[in-house]
Amino acid sequence: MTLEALLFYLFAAIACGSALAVVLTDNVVRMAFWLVMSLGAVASLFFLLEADFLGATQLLIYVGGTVVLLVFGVMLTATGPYVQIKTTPAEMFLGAGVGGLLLLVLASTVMGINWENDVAHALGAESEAALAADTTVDQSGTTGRPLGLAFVGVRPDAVGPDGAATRPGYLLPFEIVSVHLLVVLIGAAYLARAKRRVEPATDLLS
Amino acid sequence: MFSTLLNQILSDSTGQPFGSLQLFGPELTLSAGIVLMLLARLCGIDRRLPTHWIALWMTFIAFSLGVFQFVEFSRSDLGTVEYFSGLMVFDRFSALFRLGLLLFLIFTITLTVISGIPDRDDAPDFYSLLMGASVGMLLMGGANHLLMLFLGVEMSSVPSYAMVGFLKGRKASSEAALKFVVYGAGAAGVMLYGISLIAGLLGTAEFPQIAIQLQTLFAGESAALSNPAIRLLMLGILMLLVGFAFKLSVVPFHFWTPDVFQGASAEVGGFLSVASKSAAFVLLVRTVLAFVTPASSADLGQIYLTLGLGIGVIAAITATFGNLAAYSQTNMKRLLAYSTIAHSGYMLMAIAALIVLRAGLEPGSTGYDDRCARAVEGLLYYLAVYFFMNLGAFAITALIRNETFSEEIEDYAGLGFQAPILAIGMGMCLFSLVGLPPLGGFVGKLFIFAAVYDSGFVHPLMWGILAIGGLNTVFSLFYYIRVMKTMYLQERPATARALRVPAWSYSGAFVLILTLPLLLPLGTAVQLVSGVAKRAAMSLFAGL
Amino acid sequence: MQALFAAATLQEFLTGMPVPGVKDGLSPGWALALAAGIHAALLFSLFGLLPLIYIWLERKVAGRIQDRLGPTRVGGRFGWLQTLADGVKLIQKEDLAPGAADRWVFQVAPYLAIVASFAAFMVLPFSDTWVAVSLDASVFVILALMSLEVLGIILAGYSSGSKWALFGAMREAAQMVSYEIPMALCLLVPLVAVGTLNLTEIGALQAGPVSSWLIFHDPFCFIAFFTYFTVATASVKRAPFDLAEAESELVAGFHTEYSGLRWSFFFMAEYASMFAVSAIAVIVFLGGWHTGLMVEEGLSGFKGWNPNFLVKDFTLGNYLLNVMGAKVLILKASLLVLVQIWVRWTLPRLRIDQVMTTCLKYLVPISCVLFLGAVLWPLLLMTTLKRTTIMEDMPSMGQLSLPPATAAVESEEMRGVHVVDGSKESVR
Amino acid sequence: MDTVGLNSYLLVAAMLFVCGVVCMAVKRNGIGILMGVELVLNGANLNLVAFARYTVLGLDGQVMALFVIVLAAAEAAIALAIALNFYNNHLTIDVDRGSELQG
Repeated sequence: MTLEALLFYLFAAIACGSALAVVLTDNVVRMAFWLVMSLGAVASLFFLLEADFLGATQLLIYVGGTVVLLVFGVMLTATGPYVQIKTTPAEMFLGAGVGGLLLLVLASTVMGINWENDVAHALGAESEAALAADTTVDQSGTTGRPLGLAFVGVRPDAVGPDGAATRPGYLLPFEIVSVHLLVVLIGAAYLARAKRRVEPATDLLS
Repeated sequence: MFSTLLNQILSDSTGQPFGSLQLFGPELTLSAGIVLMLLARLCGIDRRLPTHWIALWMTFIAFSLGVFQFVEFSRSDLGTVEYFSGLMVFDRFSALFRLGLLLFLIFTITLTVISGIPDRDDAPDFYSLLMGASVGMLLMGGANHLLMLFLGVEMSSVPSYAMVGFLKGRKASSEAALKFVVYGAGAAGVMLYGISLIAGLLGTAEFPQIAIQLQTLFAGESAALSNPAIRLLMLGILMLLVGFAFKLSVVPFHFWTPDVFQGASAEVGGFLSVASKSAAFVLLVRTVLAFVTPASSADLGQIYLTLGLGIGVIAAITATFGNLAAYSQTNMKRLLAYSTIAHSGYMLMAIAALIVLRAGLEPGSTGYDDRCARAVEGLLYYLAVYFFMNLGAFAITALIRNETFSEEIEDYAGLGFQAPILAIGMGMCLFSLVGLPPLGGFVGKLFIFAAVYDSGFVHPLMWGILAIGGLNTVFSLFYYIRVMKTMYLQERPATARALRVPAWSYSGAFVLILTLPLLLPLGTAVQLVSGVAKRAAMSLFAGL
Repeated sequence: MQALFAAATLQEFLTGMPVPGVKDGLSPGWALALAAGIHAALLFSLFGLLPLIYIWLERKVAGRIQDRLGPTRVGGRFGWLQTLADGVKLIQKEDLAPGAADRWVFQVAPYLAIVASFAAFMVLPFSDTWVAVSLDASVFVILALMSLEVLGIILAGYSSGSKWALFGAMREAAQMVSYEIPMALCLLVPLVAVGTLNLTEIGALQAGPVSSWLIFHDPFCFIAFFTYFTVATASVKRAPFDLAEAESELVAGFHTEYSGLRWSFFFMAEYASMFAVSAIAVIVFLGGWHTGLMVEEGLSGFKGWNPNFLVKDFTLGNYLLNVMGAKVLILKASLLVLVQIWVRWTLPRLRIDQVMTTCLKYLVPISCVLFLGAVLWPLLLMTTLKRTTIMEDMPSMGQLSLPPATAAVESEEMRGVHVVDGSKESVR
Repeated sequence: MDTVGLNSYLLVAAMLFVCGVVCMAVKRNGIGILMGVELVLNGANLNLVAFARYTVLGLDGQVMALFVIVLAAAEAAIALAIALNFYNNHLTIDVDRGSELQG
């Protein structure tokens, strides 16, 4: 067993086990803890998948930001000492059954595909466009720069034979998502702040 | 490298007369409007100049830009233009949708000004959310990439969550918002998982590439369900459809709709009911056309046919459920919510017809393209009518609420004589929603049913769905009539608040402007509107 | 694996070492694991040692500032071993958990804090080639890792079942949301000047005289350093931003209920983080492991001295130079830590709303302006001086990649090709 | 067992997804459901990044995953604001406990 495989199994076990623990735990704070473990393990898997920038983003935004926000929410809305979510055994049983079935379907499908031979071959050999863009992320794992370039709309990693980019640049979503974040910020600030009432609005269409 | 990029963005580099930024003008104007409102509040300008003027003017500028583009584009005789390096697509279809949405935004802002739902302090927040959601919907209208699809859905839903909870002191409002955000986030998550499966399997996320990849991937092999790759594709598509079903409140993902519409103010309800639904339908059409291509293998066609029929059955169930559940409602907004579900069902029938028609084709042929175009045309026409009748119904509900402080149907007793303009307007909207002959809704239903009838030649099950759709129209008559009955045949209690909404007030004029177009189908307007819709629909099909 | 481990050099040495019971000696994978273990042990000893010294320093400085002597007994006149004695005492103490606590989270939380703090050391370069894991985006990664420490603190405060601890945790959460943004923005200002996110490269670019340190690169970097240092103080919960513990109001804040070893973990984490943020400041602004006195240039001929060592690519001269670099770095960082200690015993504590106002209302706009200025600065110089820096020998985007766009792409491609080839270089 | 391929990563992602879906289904607490959503999104992200590494999807997968992280953060912020608002009105965040709407 190679070191990479060993690390994969370690992090995969942590990710799956913690995810399961999130479902099985009744206490919200412990759920948050297990969620952190799971998301952290996923970040490690990102590092294993040679996506170091993404792994760091996952740690910074998800684990360090979103989960802190969630825990903050738990603390602000806790009525009792520790918020317990009671799940009846019947619900748990039903959830386990449906979830198990879903997992079975997904797993059997995913494991049934021979990616290297069937899909990659079919797509790689026969599709002109796919062939041109047949550059998986380079193995150095230094994806920060290509990602940054893709965000400003340049794709040096996917250049066709004629020198034109075969994959889209992501300038538009990169810019427009900032508008979205601004709007979300306005909305969240509105909902969270106390109502300031100066005077009732009486004048319409003034 | 960067200079070509700049060229692409600013002007033409591929010989096209439209640069990316130019095509993106309306969205940029709306975004600028959001920033302007923020700055206005920062500098205290909103004390002197009410925020709704900024919102209204920026939307109007965006609308003018949209009209300009539409005219220019129609004149240039171009089929489709991909912009922002293929992430977005511009054709008559998206141009028309953009016009409709911006016009709707103008109407909604006017309505909020008349009904005064965001007060002066909260107006910048409300209009920012409204315009932010609209930018997302505009993105949905032109999405040509799975990322843009998800981004558009998120950008339009997340501000909507906040808008539903906008009356934050109200218990019902905050409860509606919580339910909406929790279920909405879940549906978006499932949708994203589906997107990840599809993108990974096909190795691309661009809509035009998806068809090519599907063809190459399943060219040599059997594309029956025993092939795990097909199963994975179908799982992905189903999960994608879950996201759509949630946005469209299709059974069994409709459960949030009544609660959310009841908890939110009627203005927001109207926005969600019309704008969000139409954006989702437009996006669904694009997605369907990307996946279901006549060029796919015969096996795949068979699977798609089953999928289309399944969607048809679900559409029939949705319409029936919406109409049946509306019977027992006592709250007007809740009734309109169930009516929205029912109408989603009708419009989904057009989508089902589109899929069935496309899937029934022999690989490589384009024989049914005109009929497919007719299904899309029907959907567009229906959306145009739906715009007026549903917004009208919600607007009148809001106006009545402003006078009587109630949204219960029983409190509408005797309104017919006290506020005739509101009652007549409501009557026209409701009868149009039923689809009674002289009104716009009738023509819309006719177009959709015609498309469903066409698809019956591919598979007779569609005729059964058509029959259910027709029956539903009859069902729905009764609960809409109940509202009218309360308004006209019941005496207004002496203790009830009196209404004073004359026809020459702002409210009266607004109602008139909204409801008069519903009468237009009497004349040549049908041909005019359906002509525009037809050209827009045909621009989607390369064969025409 | 994409990350370049410093352990790779040692791995080469260890591969094939005879191990009883294994046929071909140590396999490369296990050799790497063993080498990584050795490096981790080295790093951990530093991680343990630095807080020991800083706590002693803190007590001495506090004593002097308050006109006392501080520790004087344990380990001689200056109380050198006071912290060690404290540590021995803490280990002996009973490990308590209050009855109202969520026992399991309560016990796990300190580990979360200390692991996050230690993880930051992994990507921190101590000298030119001395870094445990060399990542291309290491500035980003180190910020991410350090933000995890907060989670341990919040969980600790919440699970204690005490209102003081809960208050401390909530303050910490609120404080964290406010300082993270200006912190990242301030770090971006010098990064714009050098055009890389790799701490090793950033440090290497500042060789030469003091004037080549990034803090003197442009006026925005100069201000950014002080802004960063302010925010960094907040990020390690030091006075005047120590709202989470606020011993005069909240008993001891988030660690009120902790005792013994678990309590000491929080302190280890805090002092180690103080060093980490200071070290980042030193690397990004203050010339990293360079003395700034041109000593390295004078000794550069010494680098290849004694080349015939056991391990390939290892020379004693280089090693000694690295030791010197690491000492310079630790010394500089310790000076900054000393400033933090000095500030703590000088300034009064802010209120939580004042902290949030400072960070969100003032520091965020300030850092935004700094960032904007840093972006526009090269353009301004280009139009006036026809070059992107004031002085010729300053580090600039030019040294790494010029013109920015194409060269960045090319260097990326070169790097990609290089590693795909399979030649595994150790640390750059 | 020795080589870790795409299938292994997809399996982990599927596990995360299923855990998230079950979590959304069985928890009543608003924040608990949001945690389920985060798990689902992470499953999707892991899928995308794994595809980016092993298939022709390439960098596009990573780009999409990055956007998802950003969008998820935005969604969580709004959701939390709404949950706080709900709590202010109802003094609970049990989704089922809200009684105003008969849903």
